[in-house]
Amino acid sequence: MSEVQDRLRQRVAELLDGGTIDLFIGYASADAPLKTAVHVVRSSADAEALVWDARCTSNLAALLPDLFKRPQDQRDEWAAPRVGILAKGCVSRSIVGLIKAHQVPREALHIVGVGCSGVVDRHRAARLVAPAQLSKVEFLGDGRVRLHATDGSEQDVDLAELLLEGCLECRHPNAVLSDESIGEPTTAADGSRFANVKSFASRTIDERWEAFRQEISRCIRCYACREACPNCYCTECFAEETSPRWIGVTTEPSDLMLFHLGRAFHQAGRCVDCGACVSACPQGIDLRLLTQKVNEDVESLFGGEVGVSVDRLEPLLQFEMADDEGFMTEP
Amino acid sequence: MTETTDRPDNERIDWEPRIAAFLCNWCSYAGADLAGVSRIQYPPNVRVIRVPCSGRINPLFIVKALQSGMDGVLVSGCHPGDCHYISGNLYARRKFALMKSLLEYVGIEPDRVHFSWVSAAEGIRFAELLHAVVEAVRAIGPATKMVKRIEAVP
Amino acid sequence: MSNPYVPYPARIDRITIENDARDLKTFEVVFLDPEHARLFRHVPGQFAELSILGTGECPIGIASSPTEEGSLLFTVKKTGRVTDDLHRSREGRVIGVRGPLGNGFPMERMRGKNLVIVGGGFAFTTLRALIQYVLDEGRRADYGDVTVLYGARSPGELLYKAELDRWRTRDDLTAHITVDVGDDDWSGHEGFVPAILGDVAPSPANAVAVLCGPPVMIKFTLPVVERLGFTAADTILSLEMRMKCGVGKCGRCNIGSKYVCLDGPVFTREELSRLPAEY
Amino acid sequence: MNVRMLDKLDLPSLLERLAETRRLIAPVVDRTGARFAPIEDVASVRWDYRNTSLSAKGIVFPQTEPLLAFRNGEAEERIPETPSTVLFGVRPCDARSLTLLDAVFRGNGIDDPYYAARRGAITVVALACNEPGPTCFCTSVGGSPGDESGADVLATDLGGGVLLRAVTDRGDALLCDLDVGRPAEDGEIEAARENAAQAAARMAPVQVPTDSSRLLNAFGLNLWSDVAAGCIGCGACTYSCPTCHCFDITDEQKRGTGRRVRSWDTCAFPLFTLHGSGHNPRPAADARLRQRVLHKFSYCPENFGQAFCVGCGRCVDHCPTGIDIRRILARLDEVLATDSEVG
Repeated sequence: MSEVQDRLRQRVAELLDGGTIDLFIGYASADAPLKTAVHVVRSSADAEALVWDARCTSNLAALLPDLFKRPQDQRDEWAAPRVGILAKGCVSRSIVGLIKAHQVPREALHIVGVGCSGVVDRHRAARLVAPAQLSKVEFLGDGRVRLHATDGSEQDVDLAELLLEGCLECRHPNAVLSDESIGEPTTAADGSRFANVKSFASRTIDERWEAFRQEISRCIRCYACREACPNCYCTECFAEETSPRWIGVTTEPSDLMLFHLGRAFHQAGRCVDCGACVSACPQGIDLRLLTQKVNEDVESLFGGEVGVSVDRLEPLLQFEMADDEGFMTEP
Repeated sequence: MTETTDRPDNERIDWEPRIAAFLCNWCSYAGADLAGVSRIQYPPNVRVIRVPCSGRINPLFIVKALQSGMDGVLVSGCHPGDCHYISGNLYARRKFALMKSLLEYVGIEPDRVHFSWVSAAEGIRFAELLHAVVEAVRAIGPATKMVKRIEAVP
Repeated sequence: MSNPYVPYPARIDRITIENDARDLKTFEVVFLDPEHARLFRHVPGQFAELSILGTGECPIGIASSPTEEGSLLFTVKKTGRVTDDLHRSREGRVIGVRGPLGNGFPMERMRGKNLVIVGGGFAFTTLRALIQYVLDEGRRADYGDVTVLYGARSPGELLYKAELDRWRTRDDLTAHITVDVGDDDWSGHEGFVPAILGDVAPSPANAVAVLCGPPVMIKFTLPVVERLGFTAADTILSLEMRMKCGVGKCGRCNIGSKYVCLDGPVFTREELSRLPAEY
Repeated sequence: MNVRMLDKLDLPSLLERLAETRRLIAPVVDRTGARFAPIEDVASVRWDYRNTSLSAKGIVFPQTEPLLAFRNGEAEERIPETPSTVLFGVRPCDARSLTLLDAVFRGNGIDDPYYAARRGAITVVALACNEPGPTCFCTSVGGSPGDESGADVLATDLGGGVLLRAVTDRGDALLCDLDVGRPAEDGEIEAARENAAQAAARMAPVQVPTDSSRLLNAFGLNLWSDVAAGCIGCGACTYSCPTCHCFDITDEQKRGTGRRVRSWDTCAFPLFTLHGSGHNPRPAADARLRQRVLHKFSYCPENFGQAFCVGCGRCVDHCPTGIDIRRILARLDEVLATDSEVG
């Protein structure tokens, strides 16, 4: 891993010094267990702080749309920056979506692809040591991780036990769109997908409702899920529209559910299952329960995978005359 | 959208389902109109909301209607190929397929939410559809799951 | 007020459409309970939270002077949920009024001074309260010369047109009314407020300048006021900031260590210079 | 003031008695670690937790609460009816945060009746920290693992037993009422002090700039866009923060019946300061993050004499992009110390 990291630092410094890019978006270490910080590099000296490992959970593409919005107070003199970005598979797929949605100009990007072996889910780790907290995490090599907790206990676990569930089902660990790559490509897992959706769907309708209601009742409406998501670039989210007002601002359960149903629905054909929302949620809500349902339906009903080609139209922007009508009511 | 629909007591014996029907202006609304002028009886449980095209219907309208206390929702537009705007209904079909599946997945009864095509010439079909929808909703009883209750606002 | 969040019920007695665009209306409201009217003691420059149960609250400057007893005036621009609803009101509707809130103009400190009152657009509302206050028969002698400069985009956008006409004929007040662009019937000044202020050039001697207007007007008028020789302590501004609770708790209108709803909305330029430049 | 020593084995019966006679709120295990919950079954109370994922502020300042209820144009106030409550096992940082919230909601000469009702009903039994967490920095912002401020009783886990020290008259009354354990010996009191001191010594210090007026000059520094480069504008930091207290007031109604409700709001959201005119005095993430930092470390000290941060580290734990207030403070301190043009 550190070889890739060294190479990354060196390459980013070159790209900045050579004038290929104005800034580079990557990760830096953070002073908290299992966390990294989003790091925007503007000078080659700052490139030394870049890291790349299993703690790099943020979907960096979420930062892109704002970079290409002309500031209000600047008119003619403003030029769009040339942006370098470190892209694991899911990040690159989000970038594809942003390019297709005209949120980000392809020519302004320099995408540095990197193979990813999955990133950690801090909530899974937290559950292993609750109600204590992680105090330190050591990556032992060979896929083993040592967790130190604040109660003084320690335990060794497989890295796979800590990964985001989505990473275990990831079919695109390498960048699908890039200008250059660092390190060796990673081999994709070929396990089954949508395990969580299948398991949830097998419960009775009232069990599902109760589980959904309880899960969503944890929400504190901080909107970290939305803000961490590259797809949520709307200037005004339906959650905050006041005319009409879709949802009140309280924690009344139906309002919380309406928000999460709306958010999941708006992900249709655009969610790459990067897990950024899951990592971001301070309440550890299982947001994949909804997004993966929509993903499964999009794939099974309309075919194709999200974010693998800049040329393919989003599934909700097209139709087939023969689209399924099995859901419709015949009198 | 204001929450002006206050649902009657769910426990009432004389409960009648209330259905929000989003009908496209060019086909389904005209079909409903035809049913009316042809004096074809259909249940009075429906509150019709006329929209320019089924493609205009934000799938969140459906969730919002349930939240506002409607017992069922019907969305209807032109048959494939007949859309006044050529393909609005075909885009809509994809959205509705996903939303219906999502709602069922989280535990909303599948019979709460209905989609169907009705042309301007299908007054009888509209009436039959309404019968079918009202009876389906009647069978599952009053909606409770998504309903927003002001007294539940913390 | 034991509970600062409870509004007093008040009835809208009269609604006046102020401008051509019909998005500015003045509401004359009367408290239902005379006891509330007695408790509501304001000074010019203060504001109140107007509320419609079920729609919400919005902070609105009080346009009437406390000397105009019996009712309160609020001039409201139609901009959002609550103001839309207010604009849909008919006379007789009961709304809520919570206040008075904020500090208001320093009437005591301005005593004996000449007043230069500069306003733009619909921010003129609380300046109307100030002008009516000093023009009051019993108080006029407490203040020196009063110069009013008021600008709007067009003649049709001027507030309180009948009163402006009356002020122009008074000899104890000098009124300069200007519009950005006049029309065929317009005979007053034409031009922006800062330029006209430079032309009128009121003397800073024993005078206080009071400014209230949109950010762009304030931005270009302040240098003129400074050039004319008004000190920072004698330049008074009324700020606008998004507010909610009105009692310095909710944090929304926080600028530096001040809460606009509590410590303001009226500040001197001297006070503002010690705050972060967030306006 | 009472100082009592309680055998650990007697703890469940103490909790039972509290739960029978009062509303008991205490930490329970949660998928995020721990959270505060009203206790039905005292076996669910956890003593071995590090800290809760969300702070205790929601107990005195709920995320949403009705201010008024109205029907057909008639409004009435909704002051909460709060039973006598014991907040048990709250960490010293959270206990101290209550004193800061007091300054806001009960200060300025305007007493917030909703907060006052909730706060007045609570007796705080704080639990001293024997082991700091990786993001704790209370000692750098005026607190400590054994800090008593905000607590009515301070409890210390001494292994086999629990030392309960009454801090206020209210806490003393609680201990008298419960009449548990035996009077503590000097050695035990000393051991509790030692525990806290050792925990404090294990915490990494953070350089916090303390001169609020000098900090005000940090407003114009150009470091904000740099420290906020990763800020995505969510409310994870402020909603998990024990001292962030901004709120919104909105109406909820259905056919003329409804409520006026206040809900948490945050300066991190762009809409927070968006004017009706479209003007936004804080148009970008850097201005918004600056507001959060300076409000805590400059404006509040000026108004209330104390920084509005208790060093619990929750904002560090929860920031989706790894923004670390400790690093921001250290950087500010460094810049303010070296840059002669500032201040």
